[in-house]
Amino acid sequence: MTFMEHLPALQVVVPMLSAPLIVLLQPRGLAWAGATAAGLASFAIAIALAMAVLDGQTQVYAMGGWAAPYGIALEVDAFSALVLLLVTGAGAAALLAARVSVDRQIEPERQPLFYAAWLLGLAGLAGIVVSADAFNIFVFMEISSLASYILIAGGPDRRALPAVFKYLIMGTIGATFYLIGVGLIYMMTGTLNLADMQARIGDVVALNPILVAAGFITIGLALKAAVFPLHVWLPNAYTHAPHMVTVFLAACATKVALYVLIRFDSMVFQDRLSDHEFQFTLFALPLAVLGILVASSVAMFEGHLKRLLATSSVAQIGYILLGASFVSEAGITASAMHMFNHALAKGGLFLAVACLAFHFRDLRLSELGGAARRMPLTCAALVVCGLSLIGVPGTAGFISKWLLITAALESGLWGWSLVAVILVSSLMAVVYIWRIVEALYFQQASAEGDTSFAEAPLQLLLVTWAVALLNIFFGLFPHLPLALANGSAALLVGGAP
Amino acid sequence: MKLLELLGYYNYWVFAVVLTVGLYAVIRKRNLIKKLIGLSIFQSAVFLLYITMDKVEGGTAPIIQKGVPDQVFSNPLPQVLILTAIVVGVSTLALGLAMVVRIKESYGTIEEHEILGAD
Amino acid sequence: MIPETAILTAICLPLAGALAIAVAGRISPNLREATTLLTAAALIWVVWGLLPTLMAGGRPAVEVSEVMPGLTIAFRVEPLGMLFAALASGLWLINSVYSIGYMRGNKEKNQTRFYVCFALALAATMGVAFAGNLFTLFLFYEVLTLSTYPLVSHKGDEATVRSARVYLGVLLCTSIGLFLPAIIWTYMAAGTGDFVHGGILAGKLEGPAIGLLLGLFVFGIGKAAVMPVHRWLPAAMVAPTPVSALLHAVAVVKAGVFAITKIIVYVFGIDFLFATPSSGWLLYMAAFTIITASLVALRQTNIKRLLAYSTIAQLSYVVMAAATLKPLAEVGAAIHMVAHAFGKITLFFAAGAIYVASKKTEIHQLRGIGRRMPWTMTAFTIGALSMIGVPPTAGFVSKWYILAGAFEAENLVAVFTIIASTVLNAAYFLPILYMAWFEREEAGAKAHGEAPFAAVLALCITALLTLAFFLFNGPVIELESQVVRALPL
Amino acid sequence: MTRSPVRPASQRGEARLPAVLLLLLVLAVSWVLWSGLYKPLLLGLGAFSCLLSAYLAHRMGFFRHQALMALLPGLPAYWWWLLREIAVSSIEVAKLILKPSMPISPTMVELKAQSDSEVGQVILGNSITLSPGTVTVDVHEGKLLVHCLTRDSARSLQSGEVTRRAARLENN
Amino acid sequence: MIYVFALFLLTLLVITAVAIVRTENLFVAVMLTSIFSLLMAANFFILDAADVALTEAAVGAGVTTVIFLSALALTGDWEKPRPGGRTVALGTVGVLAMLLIYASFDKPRLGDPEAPVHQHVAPWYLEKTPEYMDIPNVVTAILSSFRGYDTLGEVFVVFAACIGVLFILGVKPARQTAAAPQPVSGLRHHLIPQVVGRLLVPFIVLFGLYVQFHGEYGPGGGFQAGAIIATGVILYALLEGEAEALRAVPRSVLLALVVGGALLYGAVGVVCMLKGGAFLDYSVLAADPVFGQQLGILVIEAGVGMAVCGALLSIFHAFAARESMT
Amino acid sequence: MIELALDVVSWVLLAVGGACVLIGGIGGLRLPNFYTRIHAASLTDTMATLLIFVGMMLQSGLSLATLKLFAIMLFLLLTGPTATYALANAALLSGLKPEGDTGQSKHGENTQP
Amino acid sequence: MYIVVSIAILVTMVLALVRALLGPTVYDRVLAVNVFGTKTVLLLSVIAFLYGRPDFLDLALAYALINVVGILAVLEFFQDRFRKQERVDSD
Repeated sequence: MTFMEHLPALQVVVPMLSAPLIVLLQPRGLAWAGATAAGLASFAIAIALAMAVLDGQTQVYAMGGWAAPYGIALEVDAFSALVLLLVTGAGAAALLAARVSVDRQIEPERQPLFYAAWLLGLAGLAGIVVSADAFNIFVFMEISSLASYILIAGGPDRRALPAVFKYLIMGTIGATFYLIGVGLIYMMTGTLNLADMQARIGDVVALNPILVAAGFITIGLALKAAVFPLHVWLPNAYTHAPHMVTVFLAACATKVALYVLIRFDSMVFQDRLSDHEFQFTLFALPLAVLGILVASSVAMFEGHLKRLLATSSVAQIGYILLGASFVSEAGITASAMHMFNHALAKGGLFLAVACLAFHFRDLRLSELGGAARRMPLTCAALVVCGLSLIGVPGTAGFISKWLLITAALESGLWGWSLVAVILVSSLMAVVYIWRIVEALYFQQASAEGDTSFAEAPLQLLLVTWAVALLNIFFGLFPHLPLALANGSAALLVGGAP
Repeated sequence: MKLLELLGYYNYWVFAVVLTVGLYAVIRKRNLIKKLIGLSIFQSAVFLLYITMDKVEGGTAPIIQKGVPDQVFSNPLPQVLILTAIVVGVSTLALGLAMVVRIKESYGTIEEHEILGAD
Repeated sequence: MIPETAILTAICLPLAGALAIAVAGRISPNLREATTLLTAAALIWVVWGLLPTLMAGGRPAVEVSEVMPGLTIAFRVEPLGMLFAALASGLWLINSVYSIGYMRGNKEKNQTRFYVCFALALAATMGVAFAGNLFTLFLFYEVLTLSTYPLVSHKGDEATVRSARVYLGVLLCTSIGLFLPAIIWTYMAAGTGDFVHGGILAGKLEGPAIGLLLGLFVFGIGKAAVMPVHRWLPAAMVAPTPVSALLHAVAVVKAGVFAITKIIVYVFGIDFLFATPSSGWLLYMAAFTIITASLVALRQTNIKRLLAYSTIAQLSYVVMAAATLKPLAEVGAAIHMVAHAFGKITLFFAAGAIYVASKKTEIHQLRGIGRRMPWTMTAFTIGALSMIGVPPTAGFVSKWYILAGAFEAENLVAVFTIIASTVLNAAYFLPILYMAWFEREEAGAKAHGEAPFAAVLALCITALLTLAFFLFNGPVIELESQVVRALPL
Repeated sequence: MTRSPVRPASQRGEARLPAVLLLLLVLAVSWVLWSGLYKPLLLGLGAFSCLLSAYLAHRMGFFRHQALMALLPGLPAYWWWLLREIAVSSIEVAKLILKPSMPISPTMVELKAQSDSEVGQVILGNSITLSPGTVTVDVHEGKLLVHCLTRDSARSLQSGEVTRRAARLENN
Repeated sequence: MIYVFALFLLTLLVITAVAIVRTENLFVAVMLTSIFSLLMAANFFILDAADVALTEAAVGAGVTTVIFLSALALTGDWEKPRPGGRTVALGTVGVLAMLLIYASFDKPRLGDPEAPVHQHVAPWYLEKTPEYMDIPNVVTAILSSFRGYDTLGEVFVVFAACIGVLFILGVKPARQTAAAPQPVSGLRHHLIPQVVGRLLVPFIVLFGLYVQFHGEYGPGGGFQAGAIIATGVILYALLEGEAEALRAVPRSVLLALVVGGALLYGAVGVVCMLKGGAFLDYSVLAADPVFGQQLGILVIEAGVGMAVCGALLSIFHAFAARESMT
Repeated sequence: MIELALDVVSWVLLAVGGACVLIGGIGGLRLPNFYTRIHAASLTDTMATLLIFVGMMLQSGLSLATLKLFAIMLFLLLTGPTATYALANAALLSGLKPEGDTGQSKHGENTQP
Repeated sequence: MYIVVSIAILVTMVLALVRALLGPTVYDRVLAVNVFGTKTVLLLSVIAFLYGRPDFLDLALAYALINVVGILAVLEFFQDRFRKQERVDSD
C-alpha cells in the first residue's frame, strides 16, 4: 500500500499514538512542542485527504486488512474531509496558540497530561469522522468525550468542576442512547457497517425497533451536539474551561456529533424508512428554530463574554440542524458550510477572548472597558470574527447564511417564515456582538490609569489574526469548503450511486 | 406457547426497566455519587441488551472446541462490543468519581443544589 | 492605467490608505493627515482616470471571485456608478482638508481611528459605486454601514452611543431583514443578480410580487431614508461634522439612493416597471417623504438636525425621480445626486465651521453671524439657495430635469410635490439667511472670527462647485444619458 | 482499640532459596494445571509468568513469613481433623437454625493462642472461623476474640482442642 | 431450564437496581452495586458470554468497589433526600420504558436462531476464524484482529481515563499543610488479612497472567488480565498501605505500563503498516499469515493488559493519595 | 460399578451441599443480629462449599477441571474466613456491640456505623 | 442434580438479597454481599457443569480470588473512618 492510501488511518493514529509519548515529556514546553507537532501533522494529513477526495472520490481503508462488513472500514469522502479539516485545523491552530495561555492556567507538572488529553481529543474526533462503523464511532466518541472532560476540568476556577460533571453525565447519557440505537439496528440487520446497514435496513420487516433506534440515535447525538433543549451542559462547560480548550472544543466538538447525526439520518435511514424524511424534519426543524431564537435571545442579555459566546453556539448549532432538517441538497450544503464557517468564526472569537484574558481577569462585559485601547489588535480581530458570526457579507458567515436562506426558500411553504427566523436571529446576533463591541470600544475603563498599550503575546495574537483573516478569505473565496460541502450534499442526498 | 413466547421478551423488558431505573436516578438524584451510580446502572442495561441478542438457542459460548462437531455457537460479535463498552463505562466512572472528589474539596458538598447555590 | 486595474485600485487604495493611516497615526499626526490627503488625491487620480473610457462608451468590468456558482464578486463601471464614484472621491479630498481644520480646531480624541474609518468608508463607497451585481453591492453596502459606525459614535459618551445604536440598528435591520431577502429572491427568480441594461426581472415575476420586491428593496436600502426608515439620519447627526458632511450628505445616503436608482434601472428595468401598475406606490411614498420631511425640517431648531431632515427630503427627490420611470427623470435623479451633494456638503461644512468657531449649534444663535463669518455664511447662502433650486446654483439644474421628467410622465403628483417642496425649502432656509445677514447679534455675545483656514477653504471650494455646476454640467448630463440610452453593454 | 506496633515498611524477609523454589514450584504447578495446554510457547509464557509473579511476591514481602514452609508436612492431618470438626459443627448450626425456637446463646470469649508466630495465629483464627458456630472477631498479640453462636461451642473452644492442634501443626 | 434461571436472576437484577436507587445511604448503594455486578456477570455467563462475564467479574468485584469506597471516604456517604416532585422524572422515564417495551414486540425472541443478528457477519467470523487465525476463542479473534481497531480505541479510553484522573486529582488541595505526617494506613495490624492476603497476591497475579496468555483459548484476554493483576496489587495496597504498595510497584513503573502498553499496541499496527499491510493487519508480521495473526494477537493483548493494569492502579493510587492527604 | 458408586456419592454430596446452602440462607434471614448471622454465613461458606465442590470433583473424575475445582475450593476456604474476619472486625471497630452472654435484644439498629 | 443445587443456590441468593435490602446495619448488608459473592462462585461452577463446559471454571476462580478484595476494602474504609474520628476527637 502506498503512503497516500494509509492517510485515513494515519489521520487517527498520528495524534493518538503521540498522546502517550507526550505524557513522558516532562520538561515544560516540550510537551507543548510535541503536541503541536502532532497537531500540525494531522492537519497536514487532513489537507492531503481533502485534496484527494475533492473530485468526489471516496477513500476507503480496511482496518487490519479485513474488508468492510467484517472488519472496520474507514471512509473519507467530501463530507468527512470537510469536518476533518475543521477538527484538525481547530486543534492545530489552538495548540499553536495555546502555549502562553496554558502556561498561565495549568500548572507545569500537569501540562504533559493536559496536552496528551488534547491529542486524544483530537484523535477521538478525527476517529469519529473517518469511521464507517457504527460501533467504532461510539468508541471514538468516548475517547473524545473523556478527553474533553479532562480538558474542561483543567479550568481555572472551581466552577469548572460542576460544569464538567454535568457535561460528563449528559455526554454519557447521549453516548449510551447512541449505543442503544446502534444495538437495536444491529439486532435487526446484523451489521455494524454504515453502508451495509443502509443496504440491509430495507429488508427489515418489523420496523418498530428501527424507528425506536432512529429516535435513540437522534436524541443521543442531539445531546452530544447540544441541540436545544438538550444543550444545558454547554454554556457552563465552555465558559469555565481553560480559554484555549474553549477555542478547540467550541470550534469542532459539537459539530462532529452533528456530523454523525446527519450522516446517520441521511445515509442509514433516508430512503429506507417510509416518512422518515417527514419525521426527521418534524423533529429537527422545531428544535432548530427554537434553539436559534431562544439561545439568541438569551445571548442578548448575557453579561459574561465567554458565556455569551457559548450561548450563541447553541443558536449556531440550530442553524446547522436547520439546514439538515430540510433534507435537501441545498440544505445539507448549507449545513456543512455553516459547520465550517461557524468553526472559523467561533474559533476566532474565543481566540480573541483568550487574548483578552491576558489583561482582563474578569471577562464580564461590564469589566472590559478600555480594552480596545489596551489591545487594539485583539479587539479588531474580535470584531472581524464577530462580523463573520453575524453573517456580514464578505465574511465566511455570510456564505452559509446565504446558502441557508436559499435552502429555506427552496423548501417550499415554510420557506419564508424560516427566512424570517434566520434574519431575526441574525439581527439578534448583531445585538449581542454589538454589545461586545461597545464594551470594548466605547465603555469607560473601569480602572482608570491602566490604559497602557498591552497586547497579548505575539504567538497567540498571530494565530488569532490568522483565523480572523481566514474568516474574510473564506468569505470571498469559499471554493474549497464549498466544493466539499457540495460534494457531501451530493453524497448524502443527491442519490449518488 | 404464547406465554413462553412472551418470556422470550423478558430480557428486553428487564433491559427497559433497568435502563429506566438508572436514568431516573441520574435525572432525579441530586447527590453526585448517586448520579454516577445511576449512570453505571443505566449503562449496564445496555450491556444486557447486547448480550441478550447474542444468545442462540442450544448454543454455547463461541469458543471452538476441537473435536466437538456440529456445535452451535452464540454470536460472538455483541460480546466483543460489550467488552469494549464495559471498559468505557468503568473509565467514565473513574473520571466522574475523580471530579466528585474535587467538587467535594472545593465546595464542601456533593449535593447538586447546594453546589449551584454556592456560586 | 488599464480600466480593470483602476477599478480594483480604486477599492484597494483607501484600504491601503487606512492601514497606512493607522501606522502613521502612531508616529505623528502630521504624517497621518498627510497620508490621508495623499490617499485622497491618489484616489481622485485613479477614479477620474476612468472617465474618458466611460465617456467613450466603455464599460470596464472585472470579476474578482465566484463565491458560489452564480454568486460573484464583480465590478462594472457604468455611468451612474462613475458619477457617484467621481463625486465621492472628489469630495473626499475637500472633506479631508476640512476635517483637518475641524478636528484640530475641536481637539477631538481618537483622531487616528477617525481617519482610518473614513478611509474604510471610502473604500466601501467605491465598492458600492462600481458593484457589478446585487451581491457585490450588498457586500459593500454593509461594509459601509459598519465602517461608519465608529465615526458616528466617535464621541463615545452615553447619548452618542445610544444614537449610534439607532443608526446601526436601523441600517442593519433593514438591510438584513429586507434587502437581503430581496436580493435572494431576485437571485432565485432571475438566476442572477447582475446589473444589466434593461433589467433582469422582466418576465420572471408578475403581479403584486413585483411591487412587494420593490418594497423590500426600497425599505431594505435604509440608507435612502425613505420614510419610515429615515430615523437613523437625524440620529447620525451626533457625529463630528465632517462625517455628517461627507457621509451623511454624500457617500452613505447617496449610496442608498444610488442603489435604488441602480436597482430600478438595471434590475427591474424602467420599461418593465413602468408597465407594472403595482410599482406606482413608490413615487407616492417618495412624495410623501419629501413633503413630510420638509415639514418636520421647518420645526427644527438645531442646525444639523434641520439639515438632516432636509437631506431626507432631498434624497426622496432622487427616489421620486427614479420612480417616475422616464428617461429624463432618471437623468435628473443622477444629476440631483451631484447637485445635492455640492449644496449639502457646503451647508454642513458651514454648520461645522460655525461650531468650531463659536460652538453654536442652534438656529436662533445665528443672528448676525454673517458679519463675523462672512465667508462661511456666503457659502451657506449658496448652499441654501441650491437646496431651494434658485438659479444660478446646481439645485436648479437637477430640479429642472426632474420636473421635465414628471411632465413627461404626466404625473401631476410629482409636479405638485416638487413645487410644494420648493416652497417649503424656501420656508425653512430663508429665515436663517435673513437672521444671519440682517438681524443684529445678541448683546454680550462672545467675539469670534472665522473657523480655521482649512475649514473655510474647503467650504469655499464646495460653494464654488455648487455655482460652477450650474454652468458646466454638460459632460455629466451626457454621461448620464447613456444610462437610459440603449447602449450595447 | 489496641493495636500492635506498626512494623517499618521496609522490613522484608530475606528471600531464602528453598522458599523461593517452593513458591515457584507451587506457581508452576498451578499454571500447568490451569492451563492444560502444553505448547512450547505457552509453557514459555508460563515460566515467565511464574517468575514475574514470584518476583512481585518478593517485592511485596511474601517471604517474610518463613514459617509457612514448616507447616506443610502437618497440614493434611490437620485438615482432616478440621474437616470433621467443620462437619460436626455444621450439623449443629443447621439444627439450631432450623429449630423454630432457635435456641442460640451468643457469647464472646477470648482465647490465648499457644503459638507465637503470626502464621500460627492466623491458622488458628481462620480455623475457628471456618467451623460454623464460631467466628474470630479480632486477633492481636496472641489473643483471639471469638464470637460463638452458643455457649456450648464457646465451651468446647475453651477446652483448647483447636489451639492445641494448631500449635502442634507448627511445632512438629 | 437455563432460561428460568435467567428469568430469576433478571428479576433479582431489577429488584437490586430499584433498591440501589432508593437507598439513601451511599455506602449501602455501593454494596448493592457490587451485588448488581455479580448478578450481571451471572446473567452474562448464562447467556453464553463468558468473556464478558469474566470482565464484569474482574472489574465489578474488585476495582469498582475499591474506587467507589475511596471516593466515598473522601466525600461522605449520606445522600440528602429530595422532597416531592418525583412525578415529572418518573413520567419522563416511564415514557421511555413504554417506548422500549413497545419496540420489543418486534424484536427477535431471546435465543431465536433465525434472528438477523445470527444470519449476517457473525457466521462468517465463526467460520473463518479457524482458517485465518486458528485460535479457538472467536471472541478474542474478533476483539483483537477483526475489530482490533475498536480495541485500540478501548485501550485509549482507559488511557484517557488514567491521565484524566491523574490530571484532575493531581492538584494539591488548597488547605494542604506542609509536611503532613504520613498517617498509618492499610490493614497492617490485622493479622489474618495480612497473612492470607499476602499468600493470595502471587496467585492472583499468576491467575491474571494466565488469563492474559490464554485469551486465545478460553475466556479472558488483556483487559481482564490487567484488571485482575491490578486487583492483586490493590489487595497488597489495602494490606500494607498505599505507600508500601507504591514502593513495591513504583509510580514510574505504572506510568511505563500505561504508556508502554498503549504504545505497544499502536506500534504493532505501525509495524504492520511498514511491512506493507494495513494498520493492524497482523498477517504480514510473519511469513505464515496465520502465525502472523497469532503473534499479533499475543502482542497486542499484552499491550492491552499492561495498559489496563497500569491505568487501573494509577487511578487507585490517585484516589488513595488524596485520601491520605486530607 | 465404581462409577455408579461415585455418582451416588457425588449426588448425595451435592444434595447435602444444596441443603446446607439453603439452611445458611434461611439462617441469614432468621437469626436476630449481625454477629449471629455471620455464623449462618459461614455455614454456607464452608460446609456447603466443601460439599458441592467435592461433589462436582467426583463427577468430573480425574481431569483438569477437578484440579481447577480444587483450586477454587481452596481459595474460597482461604478467603471466606478472612472476609468474615474483616467484616466482624470492622463491625467491632466501629462500635457495633455483640450481645453479652444471653441478651438477644435488638442491638444493631444503628445503621450508621 | 445440578439443577437442584443451582436452585438451592438461587434461593439462597434471594435470601441474601433480602438481607441486603433489609439491613438493618450496614454490616448485615456487607455480609449479605459477601454471601452473595460466594454463592455466585458456586452458581457459576455449577452452571459450568450444567452447560458441559467445565473449562469455564476460570470465571469462578477469578471471583474466588477477587471477591475478598472488596470486603477488605470495606474493612479499610471503616478503619480509616475510625482513625479520622479518633484524630478529630483528640484535637
